[in-house]
Order: sequence, then C-alpha cells, then structure tokens
Amino acid sequence: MADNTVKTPMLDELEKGKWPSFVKEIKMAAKKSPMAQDLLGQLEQSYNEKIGHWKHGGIVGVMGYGGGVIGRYSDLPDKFPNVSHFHTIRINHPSGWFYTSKALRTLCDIWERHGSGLTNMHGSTGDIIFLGTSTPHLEPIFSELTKEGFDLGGSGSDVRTPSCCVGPARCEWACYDTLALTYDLTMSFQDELHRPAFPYKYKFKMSGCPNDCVASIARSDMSIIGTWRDSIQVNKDAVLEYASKGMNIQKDIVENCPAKCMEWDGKELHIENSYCRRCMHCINIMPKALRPGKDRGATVLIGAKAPIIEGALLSSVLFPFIKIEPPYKQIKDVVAKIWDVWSEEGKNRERIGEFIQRVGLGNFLEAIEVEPVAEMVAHPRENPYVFYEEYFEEDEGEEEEK
Amino acid sequence: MADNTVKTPMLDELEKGKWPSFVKEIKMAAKKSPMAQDLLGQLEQSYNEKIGHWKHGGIVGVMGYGGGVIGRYSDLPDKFPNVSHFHTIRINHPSGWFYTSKALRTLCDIWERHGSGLTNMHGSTGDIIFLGTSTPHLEPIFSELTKEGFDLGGSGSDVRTPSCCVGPARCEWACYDTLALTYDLTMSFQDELHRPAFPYKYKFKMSGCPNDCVASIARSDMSIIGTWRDSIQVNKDAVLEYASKGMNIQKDIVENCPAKCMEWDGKELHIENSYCRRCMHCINIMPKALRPGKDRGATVLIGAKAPIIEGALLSSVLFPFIKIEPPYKQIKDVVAKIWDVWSEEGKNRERIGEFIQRVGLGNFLEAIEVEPVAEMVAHPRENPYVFYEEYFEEDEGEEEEK
Amino acid sequence: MPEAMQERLTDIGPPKYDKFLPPIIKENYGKWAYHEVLKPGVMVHVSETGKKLFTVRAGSPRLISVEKIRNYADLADKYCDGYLRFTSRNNVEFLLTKEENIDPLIKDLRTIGHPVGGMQNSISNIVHTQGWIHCHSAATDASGIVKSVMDELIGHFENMDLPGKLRIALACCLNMCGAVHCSDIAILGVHRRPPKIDHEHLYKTCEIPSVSASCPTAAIRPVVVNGKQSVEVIEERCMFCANCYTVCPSMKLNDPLNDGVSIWVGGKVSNARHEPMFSKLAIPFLPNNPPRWPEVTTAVKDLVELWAKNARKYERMGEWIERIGWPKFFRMAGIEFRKEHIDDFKHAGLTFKRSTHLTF
Amino acid sequence: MPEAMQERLTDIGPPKYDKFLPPIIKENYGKWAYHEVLKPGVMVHVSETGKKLFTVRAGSPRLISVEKIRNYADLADKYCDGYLRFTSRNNVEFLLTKEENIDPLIKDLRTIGHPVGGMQNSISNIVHTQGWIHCHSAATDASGIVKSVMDELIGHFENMDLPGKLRIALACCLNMCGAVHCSDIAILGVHRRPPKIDHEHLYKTCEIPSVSASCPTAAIRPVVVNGKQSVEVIEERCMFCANCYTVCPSMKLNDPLNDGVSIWVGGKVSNARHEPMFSKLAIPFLPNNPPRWPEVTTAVKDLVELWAKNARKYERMGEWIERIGWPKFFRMAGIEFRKEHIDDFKHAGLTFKRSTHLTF
Ligand code: SRM
Ligand code: SRM
Ligand code: SRM
Ligand code: SRM
Ligand code: SF4
Ligand code: SF4
Ligand code: SF4
Ligand code: SF4
Ligand code: SF4
Ligand code: SF4
Ligand code: SF4
Ligand code: SF4
Repeated sequence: MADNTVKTPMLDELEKGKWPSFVKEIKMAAKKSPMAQDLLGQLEQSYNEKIGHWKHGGIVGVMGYGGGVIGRYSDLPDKFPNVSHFHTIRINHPSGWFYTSKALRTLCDIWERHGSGLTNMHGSTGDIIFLGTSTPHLEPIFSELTKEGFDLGGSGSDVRTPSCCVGPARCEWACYDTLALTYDLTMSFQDELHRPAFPYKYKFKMSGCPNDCVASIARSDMSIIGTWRDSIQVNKDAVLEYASKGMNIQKDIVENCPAKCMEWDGKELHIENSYCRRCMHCINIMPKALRPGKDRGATVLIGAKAPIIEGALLSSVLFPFIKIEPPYKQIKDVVAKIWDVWSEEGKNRERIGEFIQRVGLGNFLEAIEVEPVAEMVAHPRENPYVFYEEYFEEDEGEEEEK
Repeated sequence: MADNTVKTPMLDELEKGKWPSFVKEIKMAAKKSPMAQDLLGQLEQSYNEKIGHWKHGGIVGVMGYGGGVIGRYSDLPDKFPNVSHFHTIRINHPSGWFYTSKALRTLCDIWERHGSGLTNMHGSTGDIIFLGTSTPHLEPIFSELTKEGFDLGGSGSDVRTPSCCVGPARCEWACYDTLALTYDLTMSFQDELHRPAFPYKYKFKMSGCPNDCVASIARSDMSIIGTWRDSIQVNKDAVLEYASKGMNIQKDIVENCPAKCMEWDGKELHIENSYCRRCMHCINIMPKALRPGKDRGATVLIGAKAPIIEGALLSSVLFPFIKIEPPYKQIKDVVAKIWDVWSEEGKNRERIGEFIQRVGLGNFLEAIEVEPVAEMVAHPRENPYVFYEEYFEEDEGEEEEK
Repeated sequence: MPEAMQERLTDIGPPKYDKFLPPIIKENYGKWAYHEVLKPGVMVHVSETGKKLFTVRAGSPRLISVEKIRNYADLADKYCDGYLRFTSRNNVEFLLTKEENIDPLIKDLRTIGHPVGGMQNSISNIVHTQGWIHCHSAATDASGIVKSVMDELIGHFENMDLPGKLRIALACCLNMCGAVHCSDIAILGVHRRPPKIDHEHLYKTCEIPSVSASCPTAAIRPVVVNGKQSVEVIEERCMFCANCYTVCPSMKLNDPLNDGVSIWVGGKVSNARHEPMFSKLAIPFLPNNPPRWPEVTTAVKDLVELWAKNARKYERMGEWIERIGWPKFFRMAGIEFRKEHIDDFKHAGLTFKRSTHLTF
Repeated sequence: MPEAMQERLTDIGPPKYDKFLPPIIKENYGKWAYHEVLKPGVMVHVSETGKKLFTVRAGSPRLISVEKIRNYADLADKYCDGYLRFTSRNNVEFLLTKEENIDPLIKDLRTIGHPVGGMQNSISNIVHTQGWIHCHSAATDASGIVKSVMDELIGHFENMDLPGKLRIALACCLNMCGAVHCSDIAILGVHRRPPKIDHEHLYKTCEIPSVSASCPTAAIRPVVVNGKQSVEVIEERCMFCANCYTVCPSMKLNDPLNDGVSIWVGGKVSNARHEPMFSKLAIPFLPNNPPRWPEVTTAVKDLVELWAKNARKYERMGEWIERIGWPKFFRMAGIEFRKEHIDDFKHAGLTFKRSTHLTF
C-alpha cells in the first residue's frame, strides 16, 4: 500500500502559504523514508476522517531504562505497514538548546539510519524528539546516541528532562546561571530521570528572571526563577536618553508599574525599591538604563501542571529568595525531602501540586521541614476554619501552651 | 439573689472611657427592671469566668408565627431567676430606620411594661431588638405592637427583615427608591417572613448605589444595588472649582479610577463612559461636580452569606441592570422562581448561595429561566471541563445539533 | 381563643416609612443634589430646590435602654421637630433644618455621653453582635470589646484624619452575625477545642444524621456510648466552627480556657475603586481578657495607626495591603506569619502565591 | 548480553552545554549589558566588554526533517562559525558575530522558506503538540492548525506592530502538553461525547479500580456486562476529559463527528506588570475542518486584530480584557456568552462576578 505515489490532496493544501510547512518536511523525509511516506498516507486519511489512527501507546524502551521512549502503533497496520510501529524517542537536549552544526549532523545521521528522519526540535518539555521508529531499532539508536554523548530524556513517572532559558549565555537579565543549574540537576538526577519510581512525573524548569522565558511557572513541578533582593541598578543618563528620544516615562513606565513605586519628575526616576515587586516591566522597557540589582538569586516555586486531573495549577512560592550557587545544596536538600514525602504519601498519578493541595500547604511544609513565610501566599486565609494546634490544658493553668 | 446591691467590679470598669457605655445602659434599665439587674449579675460572672451563661435557645414564639422571637434561658436560673427566661423579640423596623420621637416613645412604653427595657437599635439584620423577656409576655407584647402598627421581623428559615440604605430620602446618589422597594417586598412577603418554610433563611438588602451602605453584597441572599447605564453627569464648572480649590484631579481622581477611563488635561475631565465600571469613586470625591447618569436602575445580585458552612460568599450578579419600578414585577417573578427551585431541591440549612454553588450557576439559571450573560462572571471558566450539551448524532449527519 | 384570634392583627408589616419622614425629606425626596461634610459628624444635603437638610451623627453603644431612647426622642423634639433615624452601623442621626441648632444639639449629646462623628475619613461605630449578653454560641463578649476598642479609637471617630473610611466589626462566633467577613478590621470570637459531647443527653436532644451532616470537615461519626446512640469527633479534623453545636446543644464548644479572639484585616464592601473584598487573617489568637481585652485593643489600635501612617489617600486597609503585598504588611505590623495563616479549606490552592511578585 | 551490557553507556546525561557555546558567548557569559532589537527577528546583545552578539531568529514548523536540520547546519557554518540554538518556542536562532552576515543569512533563510521575526511586540511561533501525527489522544490535529493559523498571522511574526507580545499555543487534548493554559490565545482540542466502552476487552486491558478513580467527576462505576467485569459511565456527569482513556485504552473518546477545538484567551506567564494568569474560555467549540480549519483561523485572527486595535501599549491580551472587563470583551468580539462559559468545576464560585463593577 505504501507506495510513493499515494495521493494527499488534503495535506497538499498545507504546502501552500508563507509559514514553513510541516507537510513539506514530511515529504522531504518521505523521499528516503518509507515510514515518513506511510505517515503521510495515514495522516491524509486522518484528515479525511477527522480522527487519529494511533493505538493507545504500549510500553517499549531500552534496557535498564523505564522511560525515554513513547511506544506508538498504527491502527491501520495493514494499510500503512511502515508505521505499524512508530515510536518516538526523547533525547535530553543540551541546556539552552545550543548546538554546533556538527552535533546536529551527528544526530541527523543516527536518525536517518534508524528512523523516519522526522524530528521535533524540540518537544514541549524540551527534549529532542525523534519521531517514529520501530522496536528493533531502539537499542542501536541508544548505543549510537550514547557513544556520541547524548542520552535519553524522561517519560512516565520520573524526573522529566529539565530545561532552562538562554540565561547568562545571551541575556543581560539572568540573575543566576540557568544553564549550569539545569545541567547539574540533570546529571544529579540521572537515576530518577531514567527509572520512573515516583507517583507521577516531576518537571524542573529554570528561568533566569521573572520574565520566565521557559514558562516554568506554568509547566514545571519545580520552577526556579531568578530575581534580586537589593535595588534596581539605574543609569540616570540612560534614563534621560530614553526620555529625550521620545519615551513617555510617566505613561510607559511609571503608570505601568504594578507596585506603584516609581516617580518621575521629568528629570529623575525615583524607585522606592522596598516596594518594588521585581516584575521586570521597567527594566524590559529601558534595558540600557535599568538592570536587576546585584544581590541576585532565585525564587523557588512548586507545583505547576496541566489541568488533568484536579485542574491546572501554577507553581507557588516555596523559597522567596535563595542564592543559587554550586553545589546547589539548598535545592537538592529540599528536593530530596519533597520526593521522600511525596513518594511515601502521594497517590498514584498525583502530581506534587495536587498532593500539596490535598494535604494542605502548612502540613506539607512541616513534612519537608520548611518554615512557613508570608511570601508563600497571595494572602492569608479568608475563612475562619483554623486548625488551632496550640491550646491550654485544664490542669496546666494558662501558662503552658501545647 | 437578684438584689440591687450586687457588685460588678469588672463591668464597672466599662463605665469609664469616652465611648458611650453599654454597662451604663444596663444599669439605667436595672433601676426599674429586675431582669436587667440579673443580666448585670450574670454578665459579671461571665466576665469572671470567661464564658457565657446562656443555654442553647429553645423554640418560643407568638401564635401563628414561626419566627420573630429568639428563645433564651440562663444556665444559672437559681442564681439569676429574673433572666431564667430572656427571650429577644425582633421587630420589623421602618425602612431606612426613620422614626418620630412619638413612635420611639410608644415602643419604649410597650417594652418597659413587658421586658428588660433593654434594646438593640438595631440588630445586624436591621430589626429593632427587644432584649430579654419571658414567655408569658410574648403575646401581650405582640398585640400591643400590632395595635401600634408594628409587626415582628424574621428568624429561622424564612425571609428575614429586608433593610435598605437611606437612599432617596437623604442621599443624592440613590439610583432607585430603596425605601419603597424595601417596604413593598416586606409587605409582599409577610407570609414568607413570618412562617419559615424554606431550606434556610433568605435575606434581602437594598442599596441605592454601588457604595452599598447596607453592605448588601456581603450579607444578603439577594442584594439590590442601584446603578446607571448612561454617562456620568458632569458639571464642568464644578470640576474646575474643585481643581482651583486645590484638589489634584489627576492623582485623586484619574489615577484612582479602576477602569482607567478618565483623562484630565488641566481643564476638562474626560470620561470614557463605555469603560466606566460605575465604582462611584470619582463621584464620591467630587459630589458637586459629578453625579450618576440619568438612566438609573439596579444590579441584582444573589447569594451572600457568612462562612458557615461552605465558606463565606459575596453576592454575585444575577441581573446586570434592571429598572426598579413598582410593581417590581421582574424581581418578584424571579424571586418566586428561585424559591420554587430552592425549596424543591435545596438541602436543609443550605443558603441559596451554597445551593447555586452545588448545582452550578448554569444549571441554576436554566431552572429559574434566566439567560446567562457575561456580566454574571468575573471571568469565564479556566478549566476545560465543559459539559457540552450540544453534539451531533451519527445518523443525523452534521446538520442537526442536539 | 377563636375570638382572640379573630381580632388579632397579624402580618401587618412594619409602619410605612413615610409616616416617619420629616417634611423636608418628603418634599425633597429623590431631589438631593449634593452633600458636604461641614465638620466631624455634621453634614448638609442640598436639594435641587435649594433646601438644606443637616445631619448630626452621634455614636451609640447599640445596646441601649428605653431611657436612652427617650433621651434621643427628647433631643429630636428639641432640635428636629421630633425626627431622627438610625444608621446601618447603629449610630443615631438627628435630622435638622435649622443650622443654628447643630451646636446646641452636639452640646446636649455630649452631655448625655454621646460623641458626634463617624463621617467621611473616620472610624464609625463597630458593627457587632450579642456576645455574653444574649447568645449561647459566643466565644467572647461583644459589647465589652467594642467599648474598650472604641475608647481607644474615639479620636478617629471625632476627627476625619484618616486616609479613608475604616470599618471595624465584631462577631462573637464563626456564625459571624456581624457579617464581619468584609471589614477593614474584624474581631472574631473563636473556639480552639473540639466539642465536648454530652453522651447522656445527645440521643434525646439531637438528630444524629443532621449532626453528622453539619460538619464541614466530616469530623463527626455516629457511635454508641454506654448503650446510647451518640457521636464522636475525630479531633484532628475539627476546626472548631461550632456548626455542630448550632444544630445540637449536646456538643458545647465554649471553653473558658481556650476561647478567645482572632483579628482579620483588609475587607471592604463598597465598590469604590476596588471591588468588595473579604477580610484576611492577621492575628490567629488573642486571649479573652475581660473587662478590657488589652491585647485586642492594642492590636486593633496598632493596625489602625499603621494603616493611617502608611496608606495613600483614599486607600482602604485592603487596598493598601494589596499594593504593598502581604509579606510587607506582616513585616511592618510585626506579626509573625504562621501555619494558621495558610488557608487549608476548599479553595486553599487559589490563595498560594502564584507569581514572583515579591518585595524584599 | 552481559558483555553488551558492560560496554553499554548509560546515565551519561546530555552533552554539557558549554561544548556547544560559541566563543563569543563563552567569553561574555554573564556579562551582557543590554540588548536592542535592530529589526524584526534581529537583535544585538552588547557585552560589558563591548563585544556584540547578533541573533537572527527564524520561524520553524518544529516538525522538521533531518534535511531541514542539515540546512540549518549549513547556514550556521556559512554565517555563524557553526553555532546556533533553538528557542523555548521552537524557533531557530543563528548566533552571529559579524553584522554584515545578517542580511545574507536572512535571504538564505527566506530561500528555504523560513521567515525571520517573532521578536518583541510580535507573534512568535505557536507552541504545540503532536495531534494526529503521533498521539492516540488527539481530539484534533496540531500541525495543520498551526500552519493554517500562522499563514494568516505571519504579518505579525515578521513585523513588530502589536501592543505587546502575543503568545499562541495549541494542545490537541485536555492533557495540554503544550501547557496552553497560560497563553494569550490557546487552541485546545476537545471531545464532546463520553467514552465508548469496549466491554469485550476492558477487563483484560484495564484495572477497574484505577479506571474508576481516574474520573474527576466520579462518573465511572464498575459493572458487569455479559459476564465480564467492566465499567459504565454516568453520561450526564462526564465532561469528556479523557482521563479514563489515558489509563484505559478500552474507553475511547475520539469521535470524528464531535471532536473539535475550543479557543481560550487572556493567559500569560511572565511576571511583567501583571502576575501570571490562566487563559479563559472564549469560544467553546469550533469544528474540525481539515485541512485548513477556516473557522479556527478566522476566530484566532479576529481575536488578534481586536486586541491589536484596542489594547494600550504593553497590554497583553489578558491585561487588556481585565481593564475593559469580560462582558465588554464578549460584546466587542461578537462572541455569544453561553452556559459553557460559566465555570462549574471545583472553584466555580470564585469566578462569579462579586461586585457591581460593570460596563454598559
Ligand atoms: C511529546 C509531548 C508533546 C509535544 O509534542 O511536544 C508530549 C506528549 C504526550 N504527553 Fe505530554 N507531552 C509533552 C509535554 C507535556 C507538557 C509540557 C511540558 O512538559 O512543559 C505538559 C504540561 C505540563 C505538565 O506536565 O503538567 C504535558 C502534560 C501531559 C499530561 C497531563 C497530565 C499531567 O498532569 O501530567 C499527560 C497525561 C498523562 O501523563 O497521563 C501527558 C501525556 C502525554 C502522552 C504520553 C500521551 C499519553 O496520554 O500517554 C503524549 C505522547 C504523545 C506522543 O505520542 O508522542 N502529557 N506534556 C511533550 C514532551 C516532549 C518532550 O519530552 O520534550
Ligand atoms: C441578633 C443578631 C446579632 C445582633 O446582635 O445583631 C443575630 C443573632 C443570632 N444569629 Fe445571626 N444574628 C443577626 C444577624 C446575622 C447576620 C447579619 C445580617 O443579617 O445582616 C448574619 C450574617 C449574614 C448571613 O445571613 O449570612 C448572621 C449569621 C448567622 C448564622 C450563620 C449561618 C448562615 O449562614 O446563615 C447563624 C447560624 C444559624 O443560622 O444557624 C446565625 C444564628 C444566630 C443566632 C440565632 C444563634 C443560633 O445559633 O441560633 C443568634 C441569636 C443570638 C441571640 O441570642 O440573640 N446567625 N446573623 C442579628 C439579627 C438581628 C436582627 O434581626 O436585626
Ligand atoms: C448613613 C449611612 C447609610 C444608612 O442608611 O444608614 C451612610 C451614609 C453615607 N454614605 Fe455610606 N453610609 C453608611 C454606611 C456605609 C457602609 C456600610 C457599613 O459600613 O457597614 C459602607 C460600606 C463600607 C465598606 O466598604 O466596608 C459605606 C460606604 C460608603 C462609601 C464608600 C467608601 C469607600 O471609599 O469605600 C461612601 C463614599 C465616600 O464616603 O466617599 C459613602 C458615602 C456616604 C454618604 C456621603 C452618602 C450621601 O451622599 O449621603 C453618606 C454619608 C457618609 C459618611 O458617613 O461619611 N458610603 N457606607 C451609613 C452610615 C453608617 C454609620 O453610622 O457610619
Ligand atoms: C529566546 C527566548 C528564551 C529562550 O531561552 O529560548 C527569549 C528571549 C528573550 N526574551 Fe523572552 N524569550 C523566550 C520566550 C519567552 C516566554 C516563553 C513563551 O513564550 O513560551 C515568555 C513568557 C510569555 C508569556 O508571558 O506568556 C517570555 C517573556 C518575555 C518578556 C515579558 C513580556 C511581557 O510583557 O509579558 C520579555 C520582556 C520584553 O519582551 O519586554 C522577554 C524578553 C526577552 C529578551 C529580550 C531577553 C534578552 O534580553 O535577551 C529576549 C529576546 C526577546 C524577544 O524575543 O523579543 N521575554 N519570553 C524565548 C524565545 C521564544 C521564541 O522563539 O519566541
Ligand atoms: S527569563 Fe529572563 S534571564 Fe532568561 S532569557 Fe528571559 S529575560 Fe533573559
Ligand atoms: S520592576 Fe516592576 S515593580 Fe519594580 S519598579 Fe520596575 S515596574 Fe515597578
Ligand atoms: S448606598 Fe449609595 S444611595 Fe445609599 S446611602 Fe449609600 S451612597 Fe447613598
Ligand atoms: S465611577 Fe469609577 S470607574 Fe467610573 S469613571 Fe468614576 S472612578 Fe472611573
Ligand atoms: S456571632 Fe455567634 S455568638 Fe455572636 S450573636 Fe451571632 S451566633 Fe451568637
Ligand atoms: S466544631 Fe465544626 S469541625 Fe468541629 S466537629 Fe463541630 S462541626 Fe465539625
Ligand atoms: S495534548 Fe493530548 S493529544 Fe496532544 S500530544 Fe499531548 S496527550 Fe497527545
Ligand atoms: S472522560 Fe473524564 S469525565 Fe468522562 S468518564 Fe472519562 S474520566 Fe470521567
């Protein structure tokens, strides 16, 4: 069935238009790969029938690893035998998604030998995705990859491939070294990454400043977002330069400050830093004039996830500010405690964010031995249903509290 | 026990200080009333022991009424026999809490004859509270009150005494006649007010404008808050006058506008009324210059309550804007439907706000036959758990929807 | 009795309000053009017709004797042709048409111990409830605390020296009859021990299923004690709301040793500028210390002064805290943040800090 | 095999990033002073040392062939000493030290069909997922919609003519792998019919207790069908989340007739100005209409243009809507507000409008 002349009138439509076409990519791959060819055929059928043609994933993988491969089988194997197996491989990308042309070509060569020649650069979690191969190729791919210095990413109930923004490599606002931390955590947690043993997945994402260019607060169980504790660095002349070039400092900057902590008298920009929320807006708009302070570190947040099952969550503050320096002890210590508690008491398929909601943040903090601080909440409780834990005993008199 | 020389050293402390003293009031009453005298004694004991001495209320009342009296018994009847019964009577106040000296004296005379001589002017719901009498006096009080044109207020699972802000009687901002509506609803629902037949209490509160001077949005099952649909009325000269007298229109008014819909160029105040949220701030600050528009009516909101049991609720929008004119058909129609549905399907002790939360606002609206509008929500849903009710059937083809 | 029933008036409702409106109000009803606050506790409403109505507002303890009401009536006769009203915060307002009567009235009010004020940017009366005066549920007294706090704050009642209005309310138990949940400062009576169950009487006085159902945290289960139907409370699930006690007298929570007061801040009701807000927990527990509750009065006073000093013009307590953030509020107020402050009820997750908007 | 295992490398982790950093980055790592966007898709980062790094960003369909990757590699060799990177939104970035290489690179990129842009106040690439290309769960395709929408919006990718950034994301089912829940505009594949249960196979492939437990609304109960253990779904409790299908292949929700797409707006991730926000439901359902999903592309385009026209400078979609209010947004967008828009999940009550802040 899978011949090179299969008609794909629907998909051909998607070769038109100015945005680069994934159909062209598949067709490009299909020149060499029968898998890509059959993918095209099956996809055309999906477009006609308005339904996917993949079966519920099966468990496949490489020896000794519990994740990194997503098994996939066509439900039309007779019609499209070359995609009867069409597994994807998740390959841990280098932090910051930097490559040399050489490294890319190496990856391409391996994948051309063993798979469809189609990739995602990259998957939503951050991995290099090799899109479509069959079970017998898994081990060879793996050994060729490792020989070239690459390893698999996560899948299943494990640590997922940590990822980070470009950070100090190319950004003036990075408040800590996102790439170094990402690499360090990835290496430290190789076992947890490759051998699922948690109640569910656990994702790390590192952003160098509150702009959060890897969307860590929306999609990682632990979000580490750079910030500073001291005052915004101001270059007064540069402020005046922006003003003289036509920027309306009052309207563009001052009136957009969520903390309402700035004043502009036409000459000087005054920032009441003790009220500044580190939102980045003023810095974003005047990069030449303003910079984050010098006492830099990060806010560590916990618990983001997509909606399934208890509703989507954003990460929330765990440590308002910590210094981020190797060997990253504070982070690793708390991670160890969190995993202990969650592995012990978490339900199957319960993300850490849901777990915290179920047991209560206060109880969770006690379990991981972190002191509650006001920064952890948007506001204190509104309901009066307080589980008071201190009280007086009749015979003790009023002096001692429990 | 109840003799006039009982010592109340604790309470005596509270006769000191500049704020008017309730202890003085009780002592004033105690000159004539042994009940007030014993109340003093029992209260002193409470102050010493840090605990109240009232028993859980019993059911007492007047014939044919299910509410209006709160039964109360001392748990120290031997020590304080005159408060062994100490029931309160809730008397429906005149809308707006207006009185003549004559009316007040009439009430005082009745109460002196039959009770402690102590009152609350007024209770939190709005009633005149006669504080402390015994069961045999209930019928006489009732018949004397009704003879003078007064009737009981609500208690138990009934309509509670509706109350309202001073409104058009003395306020320039009243967008509808709060007193008239309050009186009309009170009269229309006499049966529901006096004979508890609901799952739980149902409170109405009427405020003439969004300043909400009866806190209706926080404490009534149905909150009717005046507003306007057209543009704020501006007296340009008066604006200039405020400015010339030193008001900083930019800072005080414009920058406090939550809709950010005002502009001030030093001469004229421009309001983009289609964005105005009717918050009242600018009007509040410049009462001589700005007034609510002319097309006036009210927003009707539903469901406020105190925390017990599912957590406190604020009322939320049911009708964004309706005209409020006798015979108030739209309000009464919807109230009738609401009571039907709630009486049928509400659980015991479930306020309407909790009921709506349980069955879902969308379903509730269907049941009371009100169309959903965007004004009812602060924002649309964030979770994707949509109960789609329309879909295609296999055999129908795609033309017909369910 | 049938005869009695027949002549008995019922369902007549309250007197119609217009019977009690002074002529100036009847004539200018709905025609008021603007108002001005002339001095603390005194304002004038000017009608489109040019007519002026003066209002003098006096503080009241709310719990008043018929004597006092007669005093009010006398003053109304003397200065206001017999017309007066009460406010939604239980103050008394005298309605004058003669400006020259204002000062004599104020003088007479002072003589009988009633301060004039509570208008505009001031602290008005404390909305409150019954406490040990009349309620079986009370975890604290109402009138005593109110008196003590107002004695401290009366300067802010008699002056208009604050950034905006500040509304204080008190409720003596979680039923929150004062609807304190949307107050700038709320004083709330709290229990801290689970119900003490009277197994001897429970089966006679209470319906077991409705008792179990009453508990928001499902802490109550049926059990048999000494052969009698009763209930037990899973203590670590109980958060002392006393809803079980409301439906069942045999589950008393009142406890002299552990009852007390919590302080909540930042609520508001009006739609002015910011939408209405609930109050949030500031101080989880202060002891009942009659007759003057010094810990409570100090705490409230400190909060008022902190806000007064730091808020911008027009900023209500909650608006101010929203601008500076809760962590900063806790630091400035010197209040320790504790586990109790963290919500753990149904919507707790939504109160977690889901951003990096932090101050240091 | 033991031998094979022995030489087998495992747990080596990814290559260390610094192996792939160009010299200019190694030298100026952490020393960048500021950046400037020179023109659409081109920016320069200036180091404290004075060194300049130019970045050219090109749009990518993400699903790319090894051919295309080799094209990129060739261009990197030609203009960037072989260095390039990908972005968190799957664009490709070429890292240049020679300013004169910028325009030739852009020209070559255009030749192979890759537009340059996506920076600053523009629309960048659409974060998306697998769809019918690879996933069993997909309620719609991903790549096809993304291509169709970007064809419409490419003008806003290639120009910086918008009030602020606009981030679009697509996920093909409620699992939301694209983490679309915080996007300015989110396109989300949805089912509208309950699972069709394969009673023949369920007992072999699925654990009944975990299937029952998987349902957020407790719509699933165990039942015996034709003598086989299976489950049934209480249809009116099902909101089509497909979580049961994730744990059990015998509960398929995919349905050509009723699957389609919903549109969500107003989310954001950054902390700039406003705290991060979830996206909210704008359009409950649009049909799957391959190959170009005209209803979806039109809807997205209209939303973009509405925002572009009406938002103030720097206002992200959600900030704009928050200022004008949702009712006004619905009116302006001409979208009918329906029951589906009203939240009815766990925290629904908190989404009700609890104030009178309304526009008319
Ligand atoms: C490949 C990828 C989408 C993509 O095209 O980029 C993907 C694909 C799948 N995801 Fe995902 N997820 C991918 C990133 C995400 C993200 C985004 C992220 O990691 O930043 C999320 C949202 C964030 C989060 O974790 O909450 C995400 C939330 C889910 C969920 C939601 C349940 C949950 O709360 O975890 C599921 C369902 C599940 O786990 O059972 C899921 C499940 C799946 C499965 C395994 C389908 C399933 O039900 O078993 C998909 C396999 C598709 C396939 O056949 O290839 N995927 N998934 C992404 C991984 C690529 C990579 O490794 O780089
Ligand atoms: C007298 C009054 C307090 C006061 O000093 O002003 C009062 C007193 C009581 N309230 Fe209340 N409530 C009073 C206004 C309120 C308000 C405020 C309002 O109506 O504006 C609220 C909050 C708003 C609301 O309705 O949610 C209020 C919420 C409650 C609750 C909370 C449960 C609920 O959600 O309804 C209870 C408990 C109950 O109903 O079981 C309650 C129960 C009670 C009981 C009957 C005690 C009980 O558990 O049976 C109290 C009798 C005290 C006594 O011995 O006199 N009372 N109660 C107020 C009525 C006076 C009047 O008629 O004018
Ligand atoms: C008399 C009274 C209505 C009544 O029918 O009894 C009343 C009367 C007026 N209110 Fe009020 N309000 C009254 C309770 C309230 C309440 C309810 C409450 O406190 O429980 C509120 C909501 C409080 C809250 O938000 O928590 C209330 C929020 C306002 C506001 C909004 C203030 C703000 O910035 O949030 C204004 C406007 C202003 O003052 O600028 C206002 C303005 C007014 C004006 C100026 C209206 C007018 O033009 O006549 C009246 C005199 C104000 C003053 O006292 O400064 N009134 N006002 C109530 C007096 C209570 C008292 O004795 O102190
Ligand atoms: C390259 C990249 C990081 C990476 O490691 O890959 C990146 C790079 C930069 N971001 Fe970003 N952001 C990148 C994804 C993001 C994301 C994540 C996302 O879109 O999924 C966000 C959060 C988006 C959100 O809020 O939904 C993000 C929110 C920002 C913001 C905040 C914008 C705002 O007003 O909300 C800024 C500041 C600005 O642009 O003024 C910013 C600023 C920047 C700067 C100017 C930082 C710098 O000084 O170098 C970089 C160029 C910006 C530009 O494209 O206009 N970056 N940036 C990502 C490019 C993605 C792409 O291909 O388009
Ligand atoms: S998150 Fe901050 S540090 Fe990282 S790339 Fe974005 S702007 Fe730069
Ligand atoms: S970073 Fe944000 S909060 Fe801080 S001063 Fe700048 S604009 Fe204001
Ligand atoms: S609610 Fe409005 S109309 Fe009523 S008294 Fe207050 S300010 Fe006047
Ligand atoms: S009423 Fe409020 S929202 Fe409307 S213009 Fe005045 S300040 Fe702005
Ligand atoms: S708040 Fe509680 S204790 Fe106080 S009156 Fe109301 S029910 Fe009674
Ligand atoms: S006090 Fe409240 S939480 Fe405790 S048992 Fe009673 S009802 Fe339950
Ligand atoms: S969003 Fe759903 S359908 Fe799309 S890749 Fe993820 S799990 Fe598969
Ligand atoms: S689709 Fe979701 S709601 Fe429906 S039965 Fe499955 S798990 Fe339950």
